[in-house]
Amino acid sequence: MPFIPHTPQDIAEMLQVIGVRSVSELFEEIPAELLAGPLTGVPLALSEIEISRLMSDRAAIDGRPLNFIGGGAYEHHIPAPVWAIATRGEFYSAYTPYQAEASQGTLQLIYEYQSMLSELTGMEVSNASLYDGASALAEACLMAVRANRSSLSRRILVPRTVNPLYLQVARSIVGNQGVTLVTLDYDRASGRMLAESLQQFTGQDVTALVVQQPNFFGVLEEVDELTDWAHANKALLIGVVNPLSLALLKPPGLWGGPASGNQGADIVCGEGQPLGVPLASGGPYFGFMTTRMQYVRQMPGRIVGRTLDAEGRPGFTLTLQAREQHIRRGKATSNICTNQGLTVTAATIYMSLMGAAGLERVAAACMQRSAQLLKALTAIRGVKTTFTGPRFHEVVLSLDRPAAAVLEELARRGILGGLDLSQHYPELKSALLVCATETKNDADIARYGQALAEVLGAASAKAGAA
Amino acid sequence: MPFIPHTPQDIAEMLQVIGVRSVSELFEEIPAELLAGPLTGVPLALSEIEISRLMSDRAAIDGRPLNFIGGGAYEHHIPAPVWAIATRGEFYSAYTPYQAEASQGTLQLIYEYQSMLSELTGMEVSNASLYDGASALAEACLMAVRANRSSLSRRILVPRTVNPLYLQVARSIVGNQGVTLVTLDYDRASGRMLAESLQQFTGQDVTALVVQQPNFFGVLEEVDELTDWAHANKALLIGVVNPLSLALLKPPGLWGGPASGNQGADIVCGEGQPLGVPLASGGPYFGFMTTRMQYVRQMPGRIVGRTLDAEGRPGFTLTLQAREQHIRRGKATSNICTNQGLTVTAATIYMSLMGAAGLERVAAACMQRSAQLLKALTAIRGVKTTFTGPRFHEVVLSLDRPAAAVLEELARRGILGGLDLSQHYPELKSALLVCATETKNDADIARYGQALAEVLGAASAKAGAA
Amino acid sequence: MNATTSSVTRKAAREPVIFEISKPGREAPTQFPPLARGPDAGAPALPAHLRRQARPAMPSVSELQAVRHFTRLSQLNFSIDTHFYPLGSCTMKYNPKACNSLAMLPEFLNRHPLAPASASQGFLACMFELQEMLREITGMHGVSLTPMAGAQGEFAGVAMIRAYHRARGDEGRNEIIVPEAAHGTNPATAAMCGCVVREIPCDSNGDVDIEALRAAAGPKTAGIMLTNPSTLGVFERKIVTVEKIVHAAGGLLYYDGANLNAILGKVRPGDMGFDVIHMNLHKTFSTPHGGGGPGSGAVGVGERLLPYLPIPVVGRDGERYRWLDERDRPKSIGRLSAFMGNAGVNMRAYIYMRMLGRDGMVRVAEFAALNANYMMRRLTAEGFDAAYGMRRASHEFIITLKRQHRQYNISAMDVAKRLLDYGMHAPTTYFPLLVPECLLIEPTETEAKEDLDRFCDAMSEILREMAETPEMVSKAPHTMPVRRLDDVRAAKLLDLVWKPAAARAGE
Amino acid sequence: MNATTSSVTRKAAREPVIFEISKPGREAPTQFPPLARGPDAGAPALPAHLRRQARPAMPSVSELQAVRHFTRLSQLNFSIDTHFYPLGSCTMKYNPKACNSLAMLPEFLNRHPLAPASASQGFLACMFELQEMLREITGMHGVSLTPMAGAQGEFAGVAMIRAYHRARGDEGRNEIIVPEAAHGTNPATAAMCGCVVREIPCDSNGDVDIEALRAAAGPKTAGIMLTNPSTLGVFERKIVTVEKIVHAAGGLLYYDGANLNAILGKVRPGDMGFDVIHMNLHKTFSTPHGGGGPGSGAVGVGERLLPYLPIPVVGRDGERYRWLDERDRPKSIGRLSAFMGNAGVNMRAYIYMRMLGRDGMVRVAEFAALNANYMMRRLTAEGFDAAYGMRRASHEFIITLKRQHRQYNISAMDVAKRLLDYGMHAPTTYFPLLVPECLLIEPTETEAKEDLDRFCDAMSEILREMAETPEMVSKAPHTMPVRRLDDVRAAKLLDLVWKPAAARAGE
Ligand SMILES: Cc1ncc(COP(=O)(O)O)c(C=O)c1O
Ligand SMILES: Cc1ncc(COP(=O)(O)O)c(C=O)c1O
Repeated sequence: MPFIPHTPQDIAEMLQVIGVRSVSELFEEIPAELLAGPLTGVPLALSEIEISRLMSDRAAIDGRPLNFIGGGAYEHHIPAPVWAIATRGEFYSAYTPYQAEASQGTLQLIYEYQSMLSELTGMEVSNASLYDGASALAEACLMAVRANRSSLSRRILVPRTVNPLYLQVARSIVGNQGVTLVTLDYDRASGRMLAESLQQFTGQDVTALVVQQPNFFGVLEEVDELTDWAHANKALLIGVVNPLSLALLKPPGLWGGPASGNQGADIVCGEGQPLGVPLASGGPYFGFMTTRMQYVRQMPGRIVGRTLDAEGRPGFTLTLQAREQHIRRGKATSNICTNQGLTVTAATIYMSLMGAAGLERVAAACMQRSAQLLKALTAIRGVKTTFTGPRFHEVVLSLDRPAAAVLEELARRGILGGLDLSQHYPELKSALLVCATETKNDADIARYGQALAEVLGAASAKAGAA
Repeated sequence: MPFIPHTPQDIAEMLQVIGVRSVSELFEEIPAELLAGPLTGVPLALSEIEISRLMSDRAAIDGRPLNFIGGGAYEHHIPAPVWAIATRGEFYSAYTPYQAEASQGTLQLIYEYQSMLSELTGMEVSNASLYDGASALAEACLMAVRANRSSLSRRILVPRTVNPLYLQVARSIVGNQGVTLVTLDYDRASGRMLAESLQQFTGQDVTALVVQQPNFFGVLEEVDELTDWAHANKALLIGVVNPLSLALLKPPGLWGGPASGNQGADIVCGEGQPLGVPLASGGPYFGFMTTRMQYVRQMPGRIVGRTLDAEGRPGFTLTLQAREQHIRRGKATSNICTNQGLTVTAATIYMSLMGAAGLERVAAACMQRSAQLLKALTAIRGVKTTFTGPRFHEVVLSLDRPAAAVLEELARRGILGGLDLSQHYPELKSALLVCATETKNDADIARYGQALAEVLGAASAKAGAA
Repeated sequence: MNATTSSVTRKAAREPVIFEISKPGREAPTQFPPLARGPDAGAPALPAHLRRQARPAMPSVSELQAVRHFTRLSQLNFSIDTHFYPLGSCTMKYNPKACNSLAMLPEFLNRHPLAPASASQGFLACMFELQEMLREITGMHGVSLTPMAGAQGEFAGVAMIRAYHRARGDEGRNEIIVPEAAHGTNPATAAMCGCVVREIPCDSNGDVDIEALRAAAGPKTAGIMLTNPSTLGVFERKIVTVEKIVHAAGGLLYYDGANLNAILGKVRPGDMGFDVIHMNLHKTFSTPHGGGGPGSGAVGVGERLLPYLPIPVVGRDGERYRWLDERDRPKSIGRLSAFMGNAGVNMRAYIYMRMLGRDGMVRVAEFAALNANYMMRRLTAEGFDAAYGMRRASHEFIITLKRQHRQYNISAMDVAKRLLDYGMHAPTTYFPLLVPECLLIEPTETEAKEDLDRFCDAMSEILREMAETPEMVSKAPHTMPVRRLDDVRAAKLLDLVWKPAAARAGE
Repeated sequence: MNATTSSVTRKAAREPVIFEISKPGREAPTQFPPLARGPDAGAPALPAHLRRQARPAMPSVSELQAVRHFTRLSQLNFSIDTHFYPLGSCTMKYNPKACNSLAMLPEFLNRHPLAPASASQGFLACMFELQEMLREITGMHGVSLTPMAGAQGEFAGVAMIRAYHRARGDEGRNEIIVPEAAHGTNPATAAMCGCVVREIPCDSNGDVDIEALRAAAGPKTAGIMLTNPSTLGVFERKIVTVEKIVHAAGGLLYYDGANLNAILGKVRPGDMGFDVIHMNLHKTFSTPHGGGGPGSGAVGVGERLLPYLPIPVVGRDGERYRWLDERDRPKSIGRLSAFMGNAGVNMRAYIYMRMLGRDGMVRVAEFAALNANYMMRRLTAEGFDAAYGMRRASHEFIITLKRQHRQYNISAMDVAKRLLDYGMHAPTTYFPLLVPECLLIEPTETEAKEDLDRFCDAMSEILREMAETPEMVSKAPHTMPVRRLDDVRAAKLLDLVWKPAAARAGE
């Protein structure tokens, strides 16, 4: 029987010990009228050889297109040790480290992870992960409501330069608790959030301001000013960051102008995927969250602490559990229980292998490749840069026609050419968000350039002929 | 520096302890005129990201053709746990278990392997592996010379139905010790070795007779008669077997007619690849060897034994090392040192997962698929079965034209259609050795049939037109 | 082994924190991407005020050091692949290796979540079929794979219930009834959805207290969250009555599917009258537990809640698959993750379900129940008290050590720790909260009788130890990499991130 | 930890032999292929007298049991990935994970060895480039990748030397000169090639005794097998003289490349006048050690031996690669493996070499030497005797415990076992044979200074133990899964295959 080790003799012996004649007697407490018939909608079992063939065939259907989409999920090289170790049975098939003494591997790893994330973001404490970047933002909003005791409005300002999918998720989640997310518009020229749209809230009760750096357009926000504005208005500052970018960008813990003492963000969150987690159709990734020590008891999710054992030797254990649902139940900081342990494991190995120098190199290589791509594409007639603000590794391009059809043409050529922004920003009618990471080489970029020139040229030619 | 952990400070401290100023001083004993210049023939270093891309591109060039070649290396399904576990660092990156107490994992595993191989072949003892099937046959021949004290001739009979590549290897290896391999012809109708060709040696000094079951044509030999002949003539019987076939076929330990008491083979060897080892261009595979207890001290290769530790608990250790080169040097049973530990690890896991029932199923499925393939292909005009003898899972087909060109045509269609036998058997001019294992499904077989019909039909049509 | 040896061993066994192995200037440069040099190659410089000034103090180690460190850390864990792990409510069963290796085929790993459907038919086919299979086994009308763990599935469920009532203009329904035995995520979720939690007790047989339910149900009732079999390890026999009461009061029924393993193919939540269910695919369908996740909390709904399913879901137009989003499903409660949830987890669940197949599903429930009932009988025969010994166990059951606690002053925690010395992971302790000194034991169907027996033998041995050598139990574990850890100290003297020894000293 | 706990622990830690877990009727059927049923589907029945009658007594376990068993077994090993492993002459350095994952790309794994060259250009390109790189680093004229380990490379080398002399009609040359420090495979190989071994001594500085060499070399000399740096851990300074003597006598020079790590990019065997070399790619180029293999013993030859290289080798015609076999190379000593050797090992070596690159090669030698010389100095400073302390160490060096053996009756084996307690694998013991109570220590370039220091500290501690608590050393190890094993018993009461307890009792 698939995955079931019982021999007929085992079964007979066990039934005898239980004192029943058949396994179905064990289900006798289920009202008979409820018993199900055969699950005809489930196909018959496949052997491993059959499912392997099926999955290879399915994989072959999708193939391996050359990818230039970013938009919140980035294709990076993942060092071979990362998943070779993360998929070791001892990590892969253990669960939440409730029994600390039998889970020191996972616990120490999470402690190391917390240390790295705190360091990278410049914050004092980190949790052990949330589901993904989007839900982490939602949790950050709820946490801000709890943490900002001076605010009663439950009103959080969110620029439209924040990933629109994150905004949607945050809305789905916080709305039920009466938290309002107010969107702020952005500057059409620079691609940064519009400072003026903030001014109208000066002096009002605002619970928190969200800032995404780099923003969804890949443009860098003026984080210092924004942070100072928030603090001046007794709002908390929630930073949403790409952790990889922090190898080069100012850590949120230091945001804010020197005049106000680089007070820093209050809550930092984001998507951990760029740190060694494969694209994999969108998950499992992991959301991270760091904050100041003063807010640690408001933070959702698990936290690992270092302590001593009965003999005075250091060891690791889950701590501050009184914030969590299994203790605090209806009054917990969040309902999260299972988190994203395995991807955190991968990320911790990734960060260890790369170190600060390696992360810096990856970030720099991404910036170079994107600049190279931009150059190659804007050399094509009809392709222009949309925004003037400084960039990290994503770029918005304006085409001379709707992006959707161009993307379909490119896909037919085995190229995923970017993201059609018009679905989220109707005002950006023919805009394309493109990204080239360190995984792209000269030939790849040339190939994209050539294909785009062909597609646009062919369309122009057709248009000309018509 | 790739794979080197030294910091500049480490280097300085270490040089100081040694008492030299530079690393190059450490090489001062090398005569200066011998020092090498830069290795211009070696390309500059690639990062992992670059080598990954290069290797994926190389892999893509070769693609994944549909394979029907056997001929000593067989495509079988390999359960996912096999290599997931075999590549665990503790197995993958350990070496020969010289320090038994720190190598119980590898040692116990080899003991289990020896037990399984002995059981499968029906013999009393097994070694820990040899390089591959072909070199194992060479070692078996040398062992037979040592073991058969009654023979002085160093003459070993080898039917032409033994894998011709094995014969070549054995010749390369045993020739230097004055051992002669005498080939015996086969019966053109059945594909079995020709009993008459043996008769001329009756009563002569023959050191050993080699029998391959199933033979290179996939045909089953009359192993009982051959074994009895060998023993009647004071020759040892060396069996070369496909270990997977032993799930269904009589184990060599029981070969020989009941009249003479099923005396069995004396030395059994072969290629372990079918037991969970990927095709991988021919290696690493592993050669196995089992024998009777009475010959254990003549056996080449490592052997693991179970013993007790200082507290009387069971444990495992390398044993009978006095046969080996590191102790016996010039008088060792073989020069083998490094063997094929990792593939043996995989095979042990494979056999454990499959058990007797699973091995039986695989063997039976191979026989079915080959029969199905045979049926599909012989339905095509111009394709015939060559031999009448009973088969395991390979079949020789006769085409109506030279096989080489047909195979090239099939390869162009993504099908590896079998092995052109004419290179080894000039008398089999248009013969093709084909194999369908359990990895082939109905669609695969139909695809081959259709392609072959096309290729032969097109050629016929062309011939007709010309 | 004497003192010297054990101090040596301990030093050899202890794995330093990675920052202690780290040294400035050490690196694994093979992992660094090539960087273009030359005037043309660079990206435009970052504005100075947005740049990082000081390098973060990340580890600086060689590739070998990283590999060795994390390999050694892994060996400090108990896991399914190494130990029996009967952690109640968690369904710690064998995670087939094929699920991982096939989900990690390069084409699947490299698929961008925003790749167009035209380039994703292979992947979407798997997800569509998974939705269909889950629909079938739950008896529901529609499934969304988006929630990323059980708790998020619960959130989706309660949010749908609220949306449903709101859409009907029934704004006042903000109470969620939760039996007191419920998992902590249930009340936490209700609160997160802005609901008020009404706890109701169970009767002494472990069934819901029907009178209390009747009292609680009413015009404010949004719904009830129920686990069936309950977290008490027994099947809710009065489920038909419960269903009638709640529906009659205008509320909906939410099924916490953490215990789906117990009833797979035996009875379907839809057939029991539930309106919505979340499944823990990482439990029932054996995706990796990963040291705490990831999970997948797919939700299934009955007809009434169909329009509210979280997006995206996979639809089929003729031969083509495509995402259905807000345009197709305007009433949806919306998105819960940036893309479509833990797709890789869903892939593993899909592969697992295909390998189980139709008949394998029901076998899961049958053998999970056989193992649990067998252990319950054996342990009671050894002298332990089952909390609901008069009932059939579902796939798990509860032992209460109340008596032993009184008699020997040995707690459930002590026994849990002592089990580790016997080479077995402990059951869940102190959950459900209402059973004192309890162990919730879930063997799962993939464990062999010998392993169940070994556990029962160890328990029996520990019972002997309580009387004869109580310190052996109360001071356990003795053989783990660390002795019992001081949780109080951990929470008081918070040490949550690594600091160099010097910095620590200065604190 | 007292007696009860440790008996419990031991039981928990001991992993039964897989046959003890096995039970008839238990299986892992997911791994079974589908079998056609029906009249048409079957293959023709096997003749009864050729069929197996009784099923072999293979293990019958579930998939989880197999996974758990072998995972647990793996944890009983020391390995590079978990421990410092300075096993002299074995070059136990980091095996990069990328070498494995890239060599295991599905296209490479599934390539049949007899696939036509037209379908194998990607694979052949790698092999061709590997041959070329090996040619360059050895200074040889041609390379064959066919030999499957060092010893088979040696066989190929000596067979080529014999073929060369025979081809010249010089049939009488059947002596191979071997310095007494040589690895056991050298004389064993010579014997396997039908040669007579002439051992010659080394002088007190570790160089070959030139007078003895002169005396041995003559018209019967087929060649000399030399390791340089020698197995004594020192560079053969008189190599030019040796070369002159042997060549003048009409013999050829064979280079045992096990120590190639020491001289990579520094000096090339071809430039030293060697005619043939085997490399241990599994050592110098870091392919998996695999618990004893597989290896790859690629051979390189100078001009004279080029025609004799074992087949197949990869050739290039313009843009296409193809196999060269007996048709192209009629004088070849022939095939040594059924196909083309351990192709997968060669792939890993290829990937490793590309990641090292031109400059990385010489760094290997430099840092291997730095580590070895550093340890030699530190250990002598701690009070140990280096066998050749007056020399520069190559990538390895020898400590002799002769003095300690006399003084404390502690053997090299005792120290080796005690090192295990300190969490480090032991160096090679009792090789080379001519240095009494020796430890051959090879740290390799991939180990960090801290690990070398830890080893030296442990050695120093053990030295203290010899005086203070000698039983701690002589009865070591104390902390491994088993205590010291009885090798004598193992060889006397041969227990080589598992038998059920009943059968054992009856023996
Ligand atoms: C009964 C029950 N409900 C809900 C959950 C929550 O599921 P998750 O941990 O996946 O969020 C769990 C598991 O932890 C559980 O056991
Ligand atoms: C010096 C020396 N020569 C030859 C060999 C033989 O190599 P292999 O074990 O690969 O056969 C070894 C290694 O074991 C060695 O150390």
